[in-house]
Amino acid sequence: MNFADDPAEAGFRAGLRAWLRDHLDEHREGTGYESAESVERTLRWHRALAEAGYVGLSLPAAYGGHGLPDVYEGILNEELATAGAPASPPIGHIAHAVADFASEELKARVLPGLLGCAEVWCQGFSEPGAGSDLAGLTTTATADGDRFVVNGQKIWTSGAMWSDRCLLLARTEPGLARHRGLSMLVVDMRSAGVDCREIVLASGSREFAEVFFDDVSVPAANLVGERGQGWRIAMHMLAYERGPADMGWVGRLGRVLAEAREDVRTGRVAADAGLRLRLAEAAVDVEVLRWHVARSLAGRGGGSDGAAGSVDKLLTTRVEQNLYRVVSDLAGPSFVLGAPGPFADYLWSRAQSIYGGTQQIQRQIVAQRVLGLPRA
Amino acid sequence: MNFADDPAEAGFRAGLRAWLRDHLDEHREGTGYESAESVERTLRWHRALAEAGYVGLSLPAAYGGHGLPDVYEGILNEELATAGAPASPPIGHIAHAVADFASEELKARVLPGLLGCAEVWCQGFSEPGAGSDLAGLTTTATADGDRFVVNGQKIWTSGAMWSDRCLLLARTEPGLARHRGLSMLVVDMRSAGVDCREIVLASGSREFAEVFFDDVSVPAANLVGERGQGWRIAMHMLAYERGPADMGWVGRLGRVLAEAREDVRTGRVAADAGLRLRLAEAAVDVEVLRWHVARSLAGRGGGSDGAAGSVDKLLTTRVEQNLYRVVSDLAGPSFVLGAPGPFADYLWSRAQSIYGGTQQIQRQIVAQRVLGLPRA
Amino acid sequence: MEIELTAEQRAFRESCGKLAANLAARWHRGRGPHDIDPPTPGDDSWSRVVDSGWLAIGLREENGGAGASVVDLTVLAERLGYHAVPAPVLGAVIAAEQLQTWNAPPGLLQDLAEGGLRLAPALDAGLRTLAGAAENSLAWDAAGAEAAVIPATGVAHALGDALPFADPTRAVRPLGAPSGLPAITLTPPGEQALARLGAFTLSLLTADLLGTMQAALDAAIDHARTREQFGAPIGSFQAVQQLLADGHVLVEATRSASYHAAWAVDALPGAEALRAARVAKAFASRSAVEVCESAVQVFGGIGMTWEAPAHIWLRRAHTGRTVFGDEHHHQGVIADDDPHRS
Amino acid sequence: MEIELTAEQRAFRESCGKLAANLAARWHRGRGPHDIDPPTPGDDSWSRVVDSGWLAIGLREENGGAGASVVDLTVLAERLGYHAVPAPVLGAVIAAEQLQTWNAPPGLLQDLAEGGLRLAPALDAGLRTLAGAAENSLAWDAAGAEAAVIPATGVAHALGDALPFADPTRAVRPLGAPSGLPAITLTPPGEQALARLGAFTLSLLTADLLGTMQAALDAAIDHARTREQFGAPIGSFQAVQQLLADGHVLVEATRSASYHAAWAVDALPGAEALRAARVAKAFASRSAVEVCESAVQVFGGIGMTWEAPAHIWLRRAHTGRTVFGDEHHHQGVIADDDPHRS
Repeated sequence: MNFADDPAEAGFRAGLRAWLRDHLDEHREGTGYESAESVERTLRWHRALAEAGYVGLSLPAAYGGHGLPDVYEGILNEELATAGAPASPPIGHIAHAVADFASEELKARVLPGLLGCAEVWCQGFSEPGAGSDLAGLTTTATADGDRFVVNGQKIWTSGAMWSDRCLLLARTEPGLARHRGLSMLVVDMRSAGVDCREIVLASGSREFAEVFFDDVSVPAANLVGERGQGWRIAMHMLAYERGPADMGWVGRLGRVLAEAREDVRTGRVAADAGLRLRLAEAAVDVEVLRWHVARSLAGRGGGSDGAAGSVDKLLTTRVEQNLYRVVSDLAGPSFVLGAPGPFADYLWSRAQSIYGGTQQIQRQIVAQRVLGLPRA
Repeated sequence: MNFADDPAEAGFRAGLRAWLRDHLDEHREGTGYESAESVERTLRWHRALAEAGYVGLSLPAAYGGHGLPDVYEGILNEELATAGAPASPPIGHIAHAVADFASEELKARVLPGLLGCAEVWCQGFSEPGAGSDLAGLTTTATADGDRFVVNGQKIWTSGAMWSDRCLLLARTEPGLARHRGLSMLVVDMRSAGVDCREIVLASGSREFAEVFFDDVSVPAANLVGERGQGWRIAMHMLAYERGPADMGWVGRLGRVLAEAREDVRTGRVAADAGLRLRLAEAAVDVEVLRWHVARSLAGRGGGSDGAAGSVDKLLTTRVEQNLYRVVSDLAGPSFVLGAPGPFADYLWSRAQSIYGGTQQIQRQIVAQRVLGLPRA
Repeated sequence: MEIELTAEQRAFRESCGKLAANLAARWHRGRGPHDIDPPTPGDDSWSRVVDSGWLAIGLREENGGAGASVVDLTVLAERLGYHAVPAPVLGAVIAAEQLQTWNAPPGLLQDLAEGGLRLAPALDAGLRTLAGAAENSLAWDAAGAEAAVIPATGVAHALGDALPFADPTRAVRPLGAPSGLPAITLTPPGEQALARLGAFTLSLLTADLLGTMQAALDAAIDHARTREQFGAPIGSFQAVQQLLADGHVLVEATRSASYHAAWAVDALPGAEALRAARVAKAFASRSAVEVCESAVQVFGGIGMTWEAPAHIWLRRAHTGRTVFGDEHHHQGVIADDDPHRS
Repeated sequence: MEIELTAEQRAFRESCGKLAANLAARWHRGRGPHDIDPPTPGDDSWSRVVDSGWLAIGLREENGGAGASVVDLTVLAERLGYHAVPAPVLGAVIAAEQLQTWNAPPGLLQDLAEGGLRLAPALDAGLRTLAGAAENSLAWDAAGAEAAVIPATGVAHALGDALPFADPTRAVRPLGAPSGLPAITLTPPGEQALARLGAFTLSLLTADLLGTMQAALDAAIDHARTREQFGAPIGSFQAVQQLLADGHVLVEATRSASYHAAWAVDALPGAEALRAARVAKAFASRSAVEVCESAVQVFGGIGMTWEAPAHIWLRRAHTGRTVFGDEHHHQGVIADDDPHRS
């Protein structure tokens, strides 16, 4: 049992901290998706990270990665969040899908651009009629000689407006039911027939879009893995989507908590005894979450099953939503009055029990796949 | 809109208070089901109430009742609880089943003993295999000339060990599925083939029993209503089981709350600011529950549908379980150390989300019958 | 006991609902936070409000009102909340009630009742109570208002631009210099009358929250009936049913508390009415947020978008919770009501 | 980072589980509260405990122990909790660790390690911390113990009859007059060593709670798989699945916290380890009660009866939560760690 870094991990962490000390100031303006300028800042940050060797940590070196265990991705995300730096590019799961399933030709063609952050990628999974029920998606990619013709609509596509490529999950085998008929394709977002429509969130965020595909032609060589293998690849990606990102999330919550405690400590915010106790309760939650996420991450070799990820997601959501309840009560009237940041953060905390599969679905996954309870 | 008593209600309440002032002392030892003596005390209390005209308030005068609206039953239960008196006999719903469905002959034969508390009745509904799913019960009452022959087993039968009669829900029509095949019978508990086995609760309570029926002969004249009408009568009873009793429950919670506040006020119990705020939160809950139950009770003519009762039950459970959480934290170590009363009360609060239909089933009833959500 | 709306109150509820829906439909919340209509009603909308008598009914007859009960007023407030009406009706009604309590001249109150003079109530900087002085105080529900009066001085203050506020249906504006209005001669009310004013205000806010949560729940139920996932309406899944059933329980309990508080303002001494109103406002504040959060959850991803109405209810629940004190504030007062040693 | 049990620890866990199950099976909780076996182990059970080395492993080698890690000890404590073992192993281990921390003579510690001398730890009257004086103090997990030592005086006190306690698997007994044992010469430890002792104690209690909640959850899952209502196992209903899934989340999070706290006792300075242990004990205290309550809910009516084991877990969760401080106590300390102005 060892919750501390081993020497190699400690060295990596120290190097990263030094790099942040030297370079973070150049990116103080932060990142975002509200405007062309903020997107440009985001890309500049991603490229700086890639250049410094902090992108694709857990990807094989042969494709531009660094061949390190997942825990390094976790350390990266935790340190960035703790330092208040912008997040790392969320491409680990996409890169793993391509690296672990695509042909050598496709890998050689697209991975350098992805891992070097020269190209921006998005992920086209959810559809208006297929949210929690992803296997019910209806976007089709019809085989037609040496190409597929894509028709349909995706939603909640993060960064779609600014993306060069999309990893698309679509129905290629109309004869096969639900998840058996799906395949994964790399689609050039500049192709004719691709159209994006911005989604503005209640919080004001403009990161998401709907993407419409109208007879979009995709070379057959852009198929990732085999036809009908889409669901398996998507599940494989889930394992890479959570763990390391969770460490970043914990870092972020830790920062929110530390700021709140500092506000109370300095008297910047008036907190009665009841609030101070609730803040201590939230502090307990966040610390437990940290050790739990570390255990999840350290305990898995390469990848883990998605159901364990559902446990972590449920815990994270519970901890986060409780934390924001306390933080908003601490803020008092300035939670609703004045700068909209606190309320937007709170709205985002409410989205955590929805995005990536609702809390209800996550609990069902845990009950059926981990606890072995029978299906209805 | 008038939350206050009208003159007749106020007069009834004043008379009851005066009666309690004069008679409560004779019953200070309280009631119970732990021993023959405590049962004797319970019966003495019930008979004193009946003699004073406080039993069967909402039953027709023709059968020994008092022909008053339900709200009077509520006032009775509230005043008893507030005064710290033992509860009234829980027979209103049984009496209504008999009064509203039985033949004149059966009513004349059994109602005076029931309403005069000369005879003790119990209710035989739940079975080991049919708790939340009451319609799945398997106890049979097979028609055989001018009698039924009962075989099967009931559970959670309150007071069964001390009862003279049982209102039994049993399957009389083996050809008909689930709730369509049930009928209601009055069974003499002294009959040959009736056997009781005490159930000891985790809280130490010995009120409940399992009841075994082995070829028990019941006269056909003891059928309440018609064959196959059992489910309808049971649902009719539900309406009388909750409302007025809820007022008693609110009174009891109000007393628990008042004692806790007095403990804090006098410093008998040390409460930090956090606990005092949680106690105030519980006080808000209990007051809202009181007005809600009053509204439910005043708003219905004679009887209400069971689904509205589920709303009240869910609210009561929520309020009660939160109150006991606070009260147990206030008690500190004496919650687990010393006299077992506080822990037993807490265990009882946990039973509230189970007895009479689990919280999960109550929510489903509300969702489907009140909100009109589709069945799975 | 007689705990339900009368036939007249039910009819009034229906007519209020019609106009409230109409007012809400004339307002557009835009395509995002960068593109919001201000909550200020157009002239046409405002004259409909005035013609409906909403601003007058609560005032006493000698002040140009109809002397309606507070229960009647909460019937109106509930419908305003249900339709998330942006017109500042509650603000105007509360400002008028405050001035009536401070014994303002009938002529002024008639002006308010007729909508000729548009005032908003002034609250302290924490939006918790009616302000005792102009400094740092804020006018709430002040879209289109000309001024806010500080009763202690009788001075009407001009109002600054609306501050950023989580709820786009209501404007909060800082008090500025004295406006051009002449100072008003007021007489301080007694303690019980002040308590009654507090109870009045909290009862209206409670009813607004009740309407808000009912609207969110109704919409979530509709969505659950029609939205399909896994080949069935999501409302047929037990997990969704459990959430919505709990929401319904909270709505009905809040309704009971709201009726009781409103009845108490007219039926009980001021201090008792204020206590009843604190209980109701505390319960409604926590319940409205919980129910609106559940509604957002049932809506799923779509509920997080600006174009879905779910966030408007959630915003109104949060701001209605904060204004005139949230549950922690009122529960704190209730806790302090018991003298204690520890 | 390397956050899992080693192969040796997993093997130790299995052997602990076997003996714990055996010990639990030898105890009968009776047919009701009027009819309970005392938790005192019979001679045969106690010699099995002694032979297993459970009382010795945690002590340093010079004191007759095996110098096992605290992680090893929590592996044991988790299994004791899982099987709700009534034998007072934790009490004996904590009493020995306290005396070792106070630099008791090796001979005495060897006696404890070999089970010849049976001591229990003395706590204050609120069962929150190790007692500083004999007055009003209580020995916990003291079934069959001869005495409890107050380190500040070195005096071993005789123990009175067990007090009524919600948990029938553990005895709480008041300290009485000095027992016949000779006074022990002790040297007060430094601050860090005292903090480490606190962390040690809380880590063991956390692991006991972890085992308790895991046992309740496992039993509820089994019940949900087999109990049928409405023609299907109740575990196939989404509402039941949601409850159990949340329970599993809390169990796994508690396990992570428990591992971390136990690791910290040996790896971090005392004050840091104590903080980690407070976090773990606070989280385990609330989570154990929540999970055991959910388990009772899933068991339904049967879970409320004395004959079902559900209430034993719920009782052990509540008493384990209280002993050495519940979540409110530890969160209060954590809140006070931040100096503050308000």
